[in-house]
Order: sequence, then C-alpha cells, then structure tokens
Amino acid sequence: MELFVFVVAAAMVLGGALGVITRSNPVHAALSLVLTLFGIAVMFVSHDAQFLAAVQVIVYAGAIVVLFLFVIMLLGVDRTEDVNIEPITVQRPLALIVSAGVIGIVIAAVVTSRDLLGRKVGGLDETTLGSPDANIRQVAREIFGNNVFAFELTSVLLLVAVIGTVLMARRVKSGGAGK
Amino acid sequence: MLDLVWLIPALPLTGFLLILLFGRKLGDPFAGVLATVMTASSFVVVAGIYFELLSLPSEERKHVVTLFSWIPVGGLQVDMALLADPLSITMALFVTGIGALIHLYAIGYMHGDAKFPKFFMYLNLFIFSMLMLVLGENLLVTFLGWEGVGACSYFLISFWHTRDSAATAGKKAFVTNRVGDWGMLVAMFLAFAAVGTLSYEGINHAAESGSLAAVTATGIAMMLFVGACGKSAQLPLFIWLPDAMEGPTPVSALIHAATMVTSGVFLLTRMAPVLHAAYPWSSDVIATVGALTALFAATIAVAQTDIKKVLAYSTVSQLGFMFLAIGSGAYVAAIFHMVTHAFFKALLFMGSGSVIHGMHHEQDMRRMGALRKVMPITAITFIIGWLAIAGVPPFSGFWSKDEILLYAFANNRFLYFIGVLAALLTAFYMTRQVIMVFFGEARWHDHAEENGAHGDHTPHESPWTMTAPLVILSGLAITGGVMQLPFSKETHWLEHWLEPVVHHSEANIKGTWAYDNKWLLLGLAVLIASAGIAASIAVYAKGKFKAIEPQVLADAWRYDSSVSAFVGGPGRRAFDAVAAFDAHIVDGAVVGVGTEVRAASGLLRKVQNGLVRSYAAIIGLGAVLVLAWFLLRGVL
Amino acid sequence: MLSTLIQSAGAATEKTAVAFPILSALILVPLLGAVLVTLLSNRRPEYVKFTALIVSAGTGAMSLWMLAKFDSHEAGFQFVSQHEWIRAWGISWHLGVDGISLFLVVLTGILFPLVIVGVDPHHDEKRYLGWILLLEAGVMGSFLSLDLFLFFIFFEIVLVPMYFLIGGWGYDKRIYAATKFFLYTMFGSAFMLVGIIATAVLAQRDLGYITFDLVKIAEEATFGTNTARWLFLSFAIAFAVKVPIFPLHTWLPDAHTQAPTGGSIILAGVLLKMGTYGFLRFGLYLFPAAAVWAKPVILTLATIGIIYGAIAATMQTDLKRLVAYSSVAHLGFIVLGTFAITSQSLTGSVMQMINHGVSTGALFLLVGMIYERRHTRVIAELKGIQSVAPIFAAAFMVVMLSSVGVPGLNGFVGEFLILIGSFETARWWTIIAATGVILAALYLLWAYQRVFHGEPDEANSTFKELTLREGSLLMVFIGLIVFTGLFPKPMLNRIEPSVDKLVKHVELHSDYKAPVHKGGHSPATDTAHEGGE
Amino acid sequence: MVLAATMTAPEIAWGALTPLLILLGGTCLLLLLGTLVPRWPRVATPTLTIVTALAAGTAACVQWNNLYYRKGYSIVADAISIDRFSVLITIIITVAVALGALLASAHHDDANGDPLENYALLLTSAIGAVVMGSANDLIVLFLGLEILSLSLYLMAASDRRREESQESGLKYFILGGFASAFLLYGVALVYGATASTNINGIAEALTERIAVGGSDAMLLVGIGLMLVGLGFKVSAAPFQIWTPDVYEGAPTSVTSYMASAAKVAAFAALLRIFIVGLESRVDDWRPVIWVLAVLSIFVGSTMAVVQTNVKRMLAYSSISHAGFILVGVEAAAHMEGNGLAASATYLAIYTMMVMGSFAILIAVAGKNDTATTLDAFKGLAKRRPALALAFSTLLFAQAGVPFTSGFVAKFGVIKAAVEVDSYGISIAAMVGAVIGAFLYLRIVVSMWMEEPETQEPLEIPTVVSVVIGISVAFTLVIGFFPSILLDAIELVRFAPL
Amino acid sequence: MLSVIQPTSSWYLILAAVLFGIGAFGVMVRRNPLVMFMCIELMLNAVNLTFVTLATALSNINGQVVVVFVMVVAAAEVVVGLGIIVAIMRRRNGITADDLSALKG
Repeated sequence: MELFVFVVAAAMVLGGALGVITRSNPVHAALSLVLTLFGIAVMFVSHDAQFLAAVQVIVYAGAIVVLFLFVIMLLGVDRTEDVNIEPITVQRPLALIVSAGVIGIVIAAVVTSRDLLGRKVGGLDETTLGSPDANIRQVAREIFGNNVFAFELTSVLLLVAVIGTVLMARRVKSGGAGK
Repeated sequence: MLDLVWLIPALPLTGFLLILLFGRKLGDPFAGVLATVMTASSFVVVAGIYFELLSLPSEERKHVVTLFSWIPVGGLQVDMALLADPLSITMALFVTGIGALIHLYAIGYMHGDAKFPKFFMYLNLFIFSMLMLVLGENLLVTFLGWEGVGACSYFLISFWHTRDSAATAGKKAFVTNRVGDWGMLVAMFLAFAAVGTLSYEGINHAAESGSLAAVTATGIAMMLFVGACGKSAQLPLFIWLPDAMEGPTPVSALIHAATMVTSGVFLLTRMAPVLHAAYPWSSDVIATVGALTALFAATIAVAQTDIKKVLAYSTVSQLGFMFLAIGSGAYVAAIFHMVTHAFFKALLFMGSGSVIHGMHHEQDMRRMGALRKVMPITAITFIIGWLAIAGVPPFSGFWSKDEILLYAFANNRFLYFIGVLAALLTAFYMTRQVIMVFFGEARWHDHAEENGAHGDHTPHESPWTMTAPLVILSGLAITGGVMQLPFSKETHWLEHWLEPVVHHSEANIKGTWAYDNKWLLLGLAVLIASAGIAASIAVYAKGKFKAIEPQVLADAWRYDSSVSAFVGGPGRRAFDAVAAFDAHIVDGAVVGVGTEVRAASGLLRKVQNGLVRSYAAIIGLGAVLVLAWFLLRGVL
Repeated sequence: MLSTLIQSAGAATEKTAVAFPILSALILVPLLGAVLVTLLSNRRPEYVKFTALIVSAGTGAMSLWMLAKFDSHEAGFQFVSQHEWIRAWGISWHLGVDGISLFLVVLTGILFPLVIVGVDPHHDEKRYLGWILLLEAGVMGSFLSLDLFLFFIFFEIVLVPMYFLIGGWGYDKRIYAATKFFLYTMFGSAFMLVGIIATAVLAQRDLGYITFDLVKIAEEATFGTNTARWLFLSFAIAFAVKVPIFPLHTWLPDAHTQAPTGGSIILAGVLLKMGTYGFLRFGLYLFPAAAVWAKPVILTLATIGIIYGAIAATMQTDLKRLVAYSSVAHLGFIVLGTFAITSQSLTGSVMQMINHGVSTGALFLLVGMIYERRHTRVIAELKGIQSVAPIFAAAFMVVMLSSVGVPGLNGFVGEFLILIGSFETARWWTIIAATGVILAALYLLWAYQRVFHGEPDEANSTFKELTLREGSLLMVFIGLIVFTGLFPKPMLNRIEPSVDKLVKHVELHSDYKAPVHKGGHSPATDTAHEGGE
Repeated sequence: MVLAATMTAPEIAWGALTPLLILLGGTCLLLLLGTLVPRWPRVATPTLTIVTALAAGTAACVQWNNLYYRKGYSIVADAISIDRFSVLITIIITVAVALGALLASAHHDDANGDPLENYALLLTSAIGAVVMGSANDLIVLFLGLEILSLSLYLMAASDRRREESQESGLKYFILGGFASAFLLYGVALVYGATASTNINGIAEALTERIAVGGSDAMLLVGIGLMLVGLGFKVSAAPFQIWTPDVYEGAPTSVTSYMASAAKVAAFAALLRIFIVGLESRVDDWRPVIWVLAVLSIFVGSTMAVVQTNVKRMLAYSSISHAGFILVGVEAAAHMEGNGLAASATYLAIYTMMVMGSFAILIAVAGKNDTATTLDAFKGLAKRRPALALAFSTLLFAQAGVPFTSGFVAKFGVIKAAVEVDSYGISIAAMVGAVIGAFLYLRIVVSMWMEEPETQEPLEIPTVVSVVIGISVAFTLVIGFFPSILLDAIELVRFAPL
Repeated sequence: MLSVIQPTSSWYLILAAVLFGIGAFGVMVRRNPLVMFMCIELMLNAVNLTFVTLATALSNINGQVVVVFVMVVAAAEVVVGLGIIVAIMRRRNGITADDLSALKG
C-alpha cells in the first residue's frame, strides 16, 4: 500500500515537475505545478504530516498557483515560449550537467548516510500519535514554543510583502530621466 | 723644503682655479702666461726639492707629506699623501719642466683661439693631475691623478669639439683608458685584499719581505700592466693614441709624448718589487708586449703621411721600448729612455706643431718639403730631435735605447732582435719624415694654388714663444744622455739616483754575455741606426728604390679599423640586442602580465552575458564543484 | 608587560635623546605643510610656493641641525622617540637615526627645497607642492622608522604622491608610467607586507608578545633557518623592485622618463634608496643568516644589473631614459656592496646612496633644463650645445664625471669603497662589476658627445646659457660632488660605526666572517675607528 | 488539553531584543504616521528612519557596554545570540541604515516624490540583517535572510523609471530565490544529519558524532549547499555573478546599502554558522573557503580591469573585498588567532568605505543615476577638487594604501591569516590586491589626469556631503589611529555554547 | 509481494533530490520569468519534502515546523516576485528573461 502511494505520488511529483519545465505555455506549466504540489501533499500525508498537507494544498496549490495564473492572465503572457530553440548552445548541456551533478551528489550523500536516518532523536511525542489532532498539536507546540521567535519573524516577512506590493503597484509618473 | 711637496701640485691647481674663475677676464695671452708661470714655479719647487734630496744620503731620500686622511674605512686607510723620492721627483722634474716649456709654446700656438683661456685651464689641470699621479704616496692618490690625466686628455683631445673627429677621438681615448683603469682598480683590490693597504711602501715592503704570495703578486703585476697598457698605449690598447692627434699640437706634445703616456712605465717602476715577486713569466709578458708594440707601431709609422701620425706611432713604438726595458728588469733604463724620449719627442711634436702652424694647419707631409729654407729654427731643432730618436750617437736617444737593448739581449735574444728591428725602422721612418718635410722639393706651392684662399701664403717661421722651447729642448735632446752613460759605474748617475727606489728589483746582468760584450752591441746599434737612415735616404732623397708603403701599413694593419668595425658592427648589434631584450623580453613580460590580465578580463566578461539563466548555470556549476568536494570528503 | 618592555627599550636607546622630538618633526612638519599648502587659497600662488619653500627649507634645516648634533662615535640609534601607537598589534611610533640613515635623511632634507626652488611644474603648482611635501614626509618616515609596520606604511604611502606627480605633471606617456610604477612597486610590497606580518608573528612565538619593533625582533628573536630565508625573500622582492634590481627594473625607465623633472630628481635621489636602505636595515639586520645565504644570487643579479643597465643605457635614444638606465647600473653597485658585507663595501654602499642621489639628481635636473629649453630629450635632436652654452656644458660635464666615477668627485669614493670591500668576499663578481666603470664612461661620454659636441644646428644654436638661479642651484650639487669626493671623511666617520655594528651583528648571527686585515683593523674589533691623523 | 499543559513558552528577554524592537517599532510608526498623518512632511520620512536606526544603534551600544559584565548569551529558546559579535554587526548595520537613508533622501526623484515604502523597506531589511547577525538557529537565520533579501529585491527594483532597476530587481530575485533554495536544502540535510536546526545544537550533535562515527556525507553536502547559498549572499566567486548587474541596475543609494549591510549580515551568518556550528568539520570546509577567497579576489580584481562604468567597477571591487573578508574567515577557521576580529574589523571598515564611495557616485551621477560611467568622472578634480580628493582617499583606502582604514582592514586579515600560517592565501590575496589596485588607479587617473568633458557645475546635496564627510573622516581617522577600532573589536566573541 | 517492499526514507529523499534537480534545471533553461519562478517553487517543495521525510525519520517534529516557515516564505516570495514581474511586464509586455540583459559585461 505504502509503496503504491509512493509510486503514484512520485509519478505525480515528477510528472508535474517535468511538465513545469517542458510546457511551453506558462498556463500549462502552472497547472503542472499544481500536480506536483498535490503529489507532495500526498507524501506529507504518508509521513503523518497532515497539517502540512493541508497547508500545502491551501496555500500552495490554492493561493500561490492561483496567483501565478492570475498574473499570467492579467499580463496576457500566456503565449507560447518556444522551448525548442536555445540561443546559447552551451546552456542546456551545462544545465543538464549541473542538475545531474546536484541530483547525483545529493543522492550519493543521502544513500551513504542512510544509517543516520534510522535513529530516533526524540522531540516527537509518540504517545499522542494516535490522536487525530496529534500532528497539529505537536506542530503548534513547536511553533509557539521553541520557534516562537521565527514565527514572529514571519510577520515581518509578510509586512515586507505588503510594503512591496504597495511599492510595486504604485503608478509611476514618467518625470525625470530614464535611459 | 721637503715639506713643501704639496706646493708642487698646488701651484698648477691654483692656476687652474684662477683661470676657471677669471679666465675670460685674463684672456689671451695673460691666461697662458699665468698658467706658464704656475707650472714654471712648480718646476722651481721641484728643482729645490731635487737638490735637497740630492743632499741627503741615498737611503734617506724619501719624504712623505700627509695632507689629510682621504678615505678611512676600517682596515682601509687611504691618506691624501704625497711622496717625494728620487723616482717621483725625476718624474716631477720633467713633467713640470717640459710642461712649462709646452705652456710657453702653447701661448704662441694657441694665439687667437676663441677658447684660449680654457685651453690653459685644462693644461694646468693636467699638470696638477700628472703631478698627483707621480707624487702619490699610495695607489689611490696615483689613481686620482691617473684618472685626472685621463679626463684632461679627454678635454684636450676634444678641445675643438665642433669637429666630430676630435670629439670622437677624445671619447675613444677616455674609454680605452678606462679599460686600463679597470686593470688598475683590480690591482688595487688585490693589493688591499692581500696586504691591507694601498700605500706603495706597504705593498712593496710586503713584496720584498716575501709575505706577498707569488700568485697574488703576479695578479697585481698583470693587472697593473693592463692599466699601464691603457695609459701607455701598448698592444692591444694603443688605438686611442694615434687618434689623439686630433687635439692641438701642444697637447700632443705634452700628453701624448712627454708625460701622460709614460705613467704606465712609471707605475710599473714604482711597483717594481711586486713585479719582482711575481712569477717570472709576468715579466716576459711585459717585455714581449713591449717589443711587439715597438715593432708593430714602427712598421705602421713607415707608411704614414700625416706629420703627427708618424710621431704618434713613433711614440707608441718608443713606449714599447720602455716596456721592453721593464720586462727585462731594466727599470733605470726605462726611466732613462722615458726622460730622453720626453725631451726629443716633445721637441719633435712641437717642431711638427711649428710646421703645422707655419703651413696654416696643413698636416700632410706629401704637401710639404724643403721647409728648412723658410723655417730654419724649426728645421734645425727637428733634425736634432730626429737624430736623437734615430739613435745616432751622441744624442740622448742613442744611449737610452742602447741600454734597453742591452738588457733585452741579456734577458731574451729574440726580443732583442725584435727591438733591433724596431730601432732600424725608427731610424728609417724618422729619416723619411725629415726628408719629406724639410728637404726635397717644396710641394706646398701646388697646394697653395689649389686652395685659392691660401694662394699668397707661404710657410713662415713661428714666433719666439714657440721656437724658444724648441731650442731649449733640442739642447736637452742632445745632452740628455749624460745622465746615464755606459762608460763606467760612475757615469750611471741616474741609476745611483734612483737606487733607493728600484735597487731591489733592477735586474743584474753582470756576467752575462751581453754585459761583457756591450761595446759590441753598442757598435751594432750605431750600425743599425746608420743603416736605417741610409736606406731611407736612398729611397726618399735619392729615389734609388721605390718606396714600399703598402696600404695595409698606412691603415695601421687595419687593426684600428677592425676594432671600430667590431665595435660598430657586432658590438653595437649586441648592445642593441640587449636593449631590445630589455624592451621586449624583460619589459615584455611585465607588459605581458598586464595584457594577460586584460585578456582574462575580457574572457570572463563573456561569461557575464546578462542572462539570468546563464548566471544560474554558473552558480549551479560552482555549486556542483563545491558539493563534489564535500561529497568526496564525506565518502572517502 | 608590553608597556614596561617598551619603556625599557626606550631607556636603553635614549641615551642621546634630546628634548625636542626632532625626528617626529622631520616627518610631521612636511606633512602638516602639505595640508597647509592644500588649504591655502589658489588666488595667491606666490604665498603657496613661499609656504612650501619655508616648510621644506625648515625641514632641511632641522635635518642639518640633527646632523650637527649627531654623535659620530655612537653606533646605535640616536634621537630615538618611541610612543605606543596600535596597542593591539604591538606597533609603536618608533623613530631613530644611525649612521646608515643619517645622510639619507639629510639628503632628503636638502633635496626637497632644491627641487621646490629649482623646478617649475608649469601648472597646478599648489597641488604639485602639496604632493611634493607629502612625498617628503613619506620618504623621511621610511628612513626614520624603526618599526616594521611604520616602515611599511611610509614605504607604501610614498607611492601615492609619486603617482600623482608622475601622472599629473609628467610627459606624454605619464599615465602608463605612473600606473606601472604604482602597480609594480605595490606588487613588490605585497610580499613584504606578508613578510612583515610573518616576522612579527613568528617573533611573537619566540618572544612571547607581539611586536613590530625592528630592534627588538632583530636583537632578540630567532628564526629557523628556512623560515628566515622565506621571510628574507619576501622583503627582498619588495626592495628588489624598489631598487630596482635586474630583472625587476623595467618600471624605472618609464617612470623616470615620464616623470616631471622634480619627480625624477626625487625618484632617483631618494626614492630608489628606500630599496637599498631597506636591504641594509631590514635584510641584513633582521635576517643576517638568510642574507648571507642569498648573497650569491643577489650579487649575481646586482652584477648583471651593473653590466646590463650600462649596456641598455648605451643604446637609449632618450637622454632621460639613458640616465634612468644608468641608475640601474649604479644601484647595482650599491646592492653589490650591501651584500658583500664588509666594512668597506657597506660604508661604500651607504655613501654611494648619497652620491648617486646627488649626481643623478643633478643629472636629471640638467636634463630637465635641456627639456625646458628645447622641448625634447631625444639625443639625436640635440647637438653642439657646448658651443652655445659652455657653462651649462661644463656643469653637465662635472656631474657626468661624478657619475662616471672619476676620482676626486663623489661618485668615485662610494664606488671604490664598494668594489674594494666587495673584492674580499665576492672576488669574481667584483672583477666583473668593475668593468661597469668602462661602460659608464662609454654611455655617458657618447651621450655627451652627441648632445654637446659638434656644430650646433639651427634649433640648438639658440640654446640659452644657465640662468643665475639655475646656476646657483647647480652649484649646490657641484659643491657637494666635489667636497664629498675630496673630503669624504666626515661622512665616512659617521657611517662607519653603524656599519661595523651591522657587520658584527651579521657575524654574530650567521656563520659569516668578515675579512680581517693584517695591516688594517678588523671591523669586528674596532668599531669606531678614527681616521689616520 | 493535556498537551497544552505540557507546553512551555520560552522566556522572551525583551531587553536583549531592544534594537530589533526599535527597528520594528520604527517601521510600523513610519508606515502608520506616513499613511495617517495628513501632509506628512517629506523630510520627516528619512528623519524618522535615521532616528530609528540611530536609536537601535544606541541600544546596541548599550548592549555592547553591558557585555563587559557578562558573557554572550542566547535568548528566546536559543534562537538569538546576544554577544559581542552580534551586537557589533547590529551597530554596523544600523549605521549603514542611517547613512543609506541619508543617501536615499538625496536620491529620490522629484516627479514621484520620495516613497515612504523605500524607507520602510530599509528598516525591514535592517531587521532581517540584524536577525541574520544574531540568529542562533538556522530557521531564524533563513527567515532573517529572506526578510533582508525580499526587502532588497524590492529596493533594487524600486526605481520604476529605469528599466535597469527593474531588471536588476528581477535578476536579483530569481537568482536570490535560486540560491535560497540551495541554502535551505543545505539546512535540510544538516538537519537530517544532526536532527537540529539550532547552531548550538548542531555543534553539540557533531561533537558527539565524532565519538559515535558514521558517514558524514549528508552533513558535508548539506554544509556545501549552505555554503553555496551564503556564498551567493556575500557574492563570493563563483557565486558572485549576479553582483555587477544588480549593483549597477539598482538605485545607487540602494546599491550602497546592498554592498554594505547585506554583505555584513551574510558574512555574520556565515561566520556564526561555520565557526560556531560546524567547528568540528572545519578541515572539510576550510579549503573551500580558501578557494572561494582567492577566486573572489582574483575574479573581482581581474574583471574590473576592462570596465567602463564606475558603479560596475565598485561592484567588482566589492567582490574582491568579499574575497578579503573570506581570507579573514579562513583565518578564523583555524579556531585560533584573530580571524574573527579581523573579519569583523574588515566588515566595519568596508561598510564605511563603500558607503562613502557610492555617496560620491550619487554626487557625480546625479539623482537619476544617469552618469555613472568613467567619462563622468573625467577631470573631476578640475570641477570639484574636494570631491575628487575625497573619492581618491576612499579609492586608495579600498586599494589598501596605508594611512587609510582600508589598509588597517587588509593588514588585519592578512595578519590573522599569517598568524595561523596561511601564507599561501595571504600572498595570493596581496597579489590580487595589486591587480585590483589598477581599477582604483583608473578612476583616479580619470579624475585627476584627464580633462573634464563638461564644465557644468556639480550640485552636491548636503546630505550626500555629510555621508561623504563621515566616511572620509572615518577612513582617515581609523587609518591614522586604528586603535580606536581595533581595541574595541578585539573583544568580539561568539556567545559560548 | 510488492507490499513487502516498503519505501524507506531514502526513497523520499532521492525523489526530493530529483525534484530539486529538475527545478534547478528549469531555472537554467526556461526564459519566461514566471516559469523560472515556478521552478524555484519546485526546488522549495523538494526541500519541504526533505524536511518532512527527515522529521519522520528522526522522529523530530521540528522538521515539519520548518516547512511551515518555508511555506510562509514561499508565499511572501511569490507576492514580492510577482509584484516585481508585474511591474516589469506592465512596462514591456511579453518580455522574457533573456530580453532583460541590458546589464552585463
């Protein structure tokens, strides 16, 4: 069962990811991204991270991708980008080498260090795992406990986002010079 | 009186300074008079000291006057000190004496020259330097004079510097001399390293006491000889002397005949104990070079047509005799010949100057002839000089040359043979010169007609300021031989006088075949001189034989031109190559680094193409490399 | 602990200290003068020049006063002043003067006012004078510093004013030359900076506290053989560039040729000496054993420099460039003497630093005057000047003969001492180096002939004779040339004790033994020898 | 409900957070007042920003003083460290903000006013930077970095009139996101290897692990990924590639701030993570720092050689400065000597130098960033001698000429490197500095030795003059009396574990 | 039989690595800034997956907490990033990242 879930979710993830990088139409790419995000959400669930899975669907698949699509539509840039033409000849081989390199190195690292992953370091209250809201409680306790400072910082982050939106949305008078 | 030694150089120095400051005001002829008076007074002082020394017992004839400590550094203590002893005073005597005469002569000769005061300024400076050279108590003071006379000769040779040939000749003289100076410097280094002092006394004492190793002594001797070769125009460094005739004639007489060129002989005599302590072959080297120079220069003189060039090569040849003497251990004979040579060669040069003066600066002997009629005093004095140099008894040159040949015979018969040959040629070419200038037809008429401007000028006798020195010198040239006559021990006055200086090193030829048969050799010498004169008369006066004057001799065996060609050709190219090496290789490397950095910069700029995804790829590539390193560190 | 150490060091060396901090004043007066000159109004240029002159002349007077007060029997440092400066790094403002630096300081003091008086920059005089004074402060600082850090910063700061002087007031390729000068020298210093730090850090491991104090490190710290060699090399590169030693010399001809006359005089007169001085003060003194080890290589390079510089000089077509290459040759002699490490050769080197400064300074001044008159320095365009300007030619001749090394003039004394001293420990190098005297005559006389002899052509026939101002300026130089040549003893007496102390120091810290003379005195046993009176 | 009872909220030491709180409060105040107050005077915005920054700086100074009496400590569940190092970084950043605000106020364009948001972003970025400097937890650090970065992306793109500004913002944004992903991936792997994101926790876990054994590959690759991310932020080669474009495109006042505060914060983070957290794996990462340092110095110096735009030149020079700071980091990585203090000194000095340099650029280029090419600097000495002199001083300082702060900085890092026997890097760095000097000389040549292309008078806003004056004064005073700075920074330490 | 094979943590981690690589590849080859940005989101998701997997493997909830923050960051980034992109696109419609290369060299 678990294997099945993994295979399906992995297929979604990878299929979506390949879609993002291969679809010439940005709308299609955005939709492929949704596929990946759902796949990730599935995996979150299989890791008993229900809260994250929910947030993933709501924030990512819901808000973020919608924002993307909205912008695409707003700007009317849903024209096709010709992905078959590459003006810089070394770009794709180089990209391939880099990606393959990163993937290979990380996999090698993960595989050689897999014995580290079996150990239980604690911090997860196993006794309450049976409870339906166990995950969310644990997360909450961590966020508002040890990570409360980080949590407060996210407010600043959002403040920046707000200021940024205001700034970027401001209409420009074309006074002064511009090159 | 002896403590007044410092006055000897000080007088001409004062003259120099005075003319330097007030020369223009003094002008012509008072600047010349001042210079002459200064030199003459110097001569008076020297004479006074001479007599005082003479009054002392011979072992006490030595006096050092230390003026101040010049270069004192640690073990090296060099004083500005003057040494009055028989050798230096002998030198000083004829330097100041002949110098004064030449000064006097120059007043007449240089009359009307735009730079009249300057000429005498240089002359006085020269006399000062020459006196420092001979009076120096140590090698360094001598070197001060040594270089000083070099510099003065440079000034004087290129006195008429608007003429390129004069300027070039001056430079050539200085640079060639410098080659010799290098030798003298190295000799000083060796002496200091070995003995720890530069004073003659210290070095000679070390040499005499045997504490100077033979190898070091040889090194010093050979290096001194290199120095002497430069200054005294020996093979292979003689090339500057003939060119030095570009200078005014008094200069030729003073510097290039009587004084400066003899300083090499003086120096080797001064350092005789070192030569004595050196390996014997070093003396042979000196004698051989001297003999070869004597012959070599004599052959060249045979074919010269320039009146001064003949004398110049003759000087080289006579200097060769002196070196032959030194190499044979005959220091007294060398000094003897040096003095007599100073007399007659100064006489000849000034005579030739008088001729040139009278001929309106014509120096080509082919355009002279029969001048005895218009320039009688010059002719007579010149003829006396000729007889002296040709080795006709009883003129001074005969005695000195004979003594040299005597020692040469005792030392090495082959060199004697060369010497005899050179003496023969000397008589030959000097006779040739006299005939061409003073006898035969007057060829200057044609010349005067050729150059219309000079058309109505006939040669004339020179003023008294020029002829008076000629007369005095001709007297000396006749009688100079009396200072060292071979008749008996008592007539060796010069030898006795110089005894304190050269006693230990003077070769002893008593008991050799040559000594026993010296009258035979004397007779042979007379024969040789006569033969040379006769042959010359036969060729040039009677025209019985065709003159053999191959071009190669006129070109001085093409030695000088070969050297010039080498310096101007491969030498210059080598120098150019070094300059090019510097510009392109050494500096090129530096510039190349700059260019490479620029090129690298340009290359890296191409990477910076402005495209985000390219940048991402570069970052990714960097990341992969960094990660690869870490993975390797983790896995291995 | 550190402060007590510094105090005790001060107490040891402050025997001759005087109440007035003369050495600090020698640095600070020109520095403040530079600031003052910069702040003065542009509207009254005569005040600017006057101020600069007063400042530099005052500095010169102070240096002469110091010379008068200098105790010629004392081999150590005099007029020492020491104040803590950067505590965290163990750096102090430590100044002192001894026989080795004494005359360099005096030369600096004399040369700058002469340059200010004698050379006209033609434009932007205020800025020019500001840079000149700043340069003076830097040069003074380099010669007076007894702290490695202090030395380095003065050594390096000098580049800035010199850079501006070349770049701002030089000739057509000035920017290229200035940049090359700056970068090349900075390249050399880069190694020295690392070397200085490494010296202090390694000494710290030995001494237990961090200090950049030259005397402390030299006297108390010991380095491993290899360590010392590396450290020495790092210093040597910087100095070799600065001197410059073949093959690191190619910045010099460019810098000299393109620099304005004043810049050239200072560059040749004192700036190059910072390299040779550095070898003495920071090469031999700090790393005696390593210096002895490096001797053959440096002697070889110095000898090559002598011959090579002379040959290159012979073939130059630009008069200034010729003089520049002659500097390469002359400085080769100084380096030769420095690394031969005998009493005579070292004394000769110190002496020659001064002599070269005077002679070559004067030579550049004369070439500058030629340029002022003819607007060319190309030898081929000059001819027959002696006929139209005999006094000028005579002055040139005297200076030239000094450069050639004719006895009786200053150049000879130094050169001779160097050679005779070097001969004992570096025989073959010296014999070859001595041939440099032939070449020196060759290139200078040849140049003289081409420039001064012959008939003047039209362009040269109006060549102006020396003016009174120029003449009196040259008289100072010629006076120094003749006086030093005939009576060097006062200088030698002050130089020698310090040099002998240095030789002893080298002997003590390496297996090197200076030659001892049967007839003379060993420098090791007789430090303050008085002349032979 | 049982769970709620077991939760213990960490104690929050408000006092220790004062600088951050002041900055945050100032931001909010600015936004509120600016929006709500009618006829909000234009000059009030920068004033308020500067006051906030200075207040935060003052608070930090008070903290600095307090640290005489106690060692560094961490607060809010080990999320933030308060120690000499973090406080120093805070001070540097607040100064940079104050100067940056001054420059920004001179740099606005009249048509669009002086948007309040620019200053708000300046303050928020300062919050991010301060957090980065004091973060003791990788997540906090990441958040701080994102706050800083997002603010900077926006600031870079804030000049809406110039397309270059937006290009710069977008490039910075995309590449910054790319690099953040690497950093975060690194955090993840390190977390996997140590089960902690807390720097102290990581350090402890790794120390234990040395005893336990096991493969380090995941940890090390994680470290590598973090190094890529941080290397990007400090613009170390080969991750520097974005720097010239972004610096050139951004409004000059922003560039100055980016080059100073952002770099300072990134270096602070780098130092803390690697020196405190990854000390036990120092032999693995130190060589990489070595390579990055040398590469940065040479790439920065070399590429500057053929540039013609002064702003771009300064960008390249900032890359080589990053290399020099990395030399200090490398020295610090030997866990002895003065590498940390040297790096901190360099950062402080560098901040002032770079602020001054860009201020001069603003003075010359004008409000619109129109004239940043080398030609604009031609003959500056003839037009404004004092300005040329000031710029020369700063350029020579950047080149490391003595009697300037730049020399003190370079000397410090080289000394630190030599103290730990890193001779190779020292020599490489110094040789690189020589190549770099060419760049500064080129600008100096233009200013002093060439003729001006225009004789138009150059108006310099007072605020810019103030920044230049402060910067030059700092440069010279520290150059002559380095002890002022050195004696203080010598005390810089990380909080003990 | 298949149910015998349980996907271990490594599987997820490898998947995440591949996803990260694909995202990175996308950033390097795509020219539409929006799509590039999506690729960065892919990379962040790969990291999230890694964190969650590790949290489970280590039985440490902290990994999940981190993901929460990452998501907030991602959201903020999207806001800011899209803001910038919109600002540019409004000026020059249909622009690709390749067209934004005025700054170079």
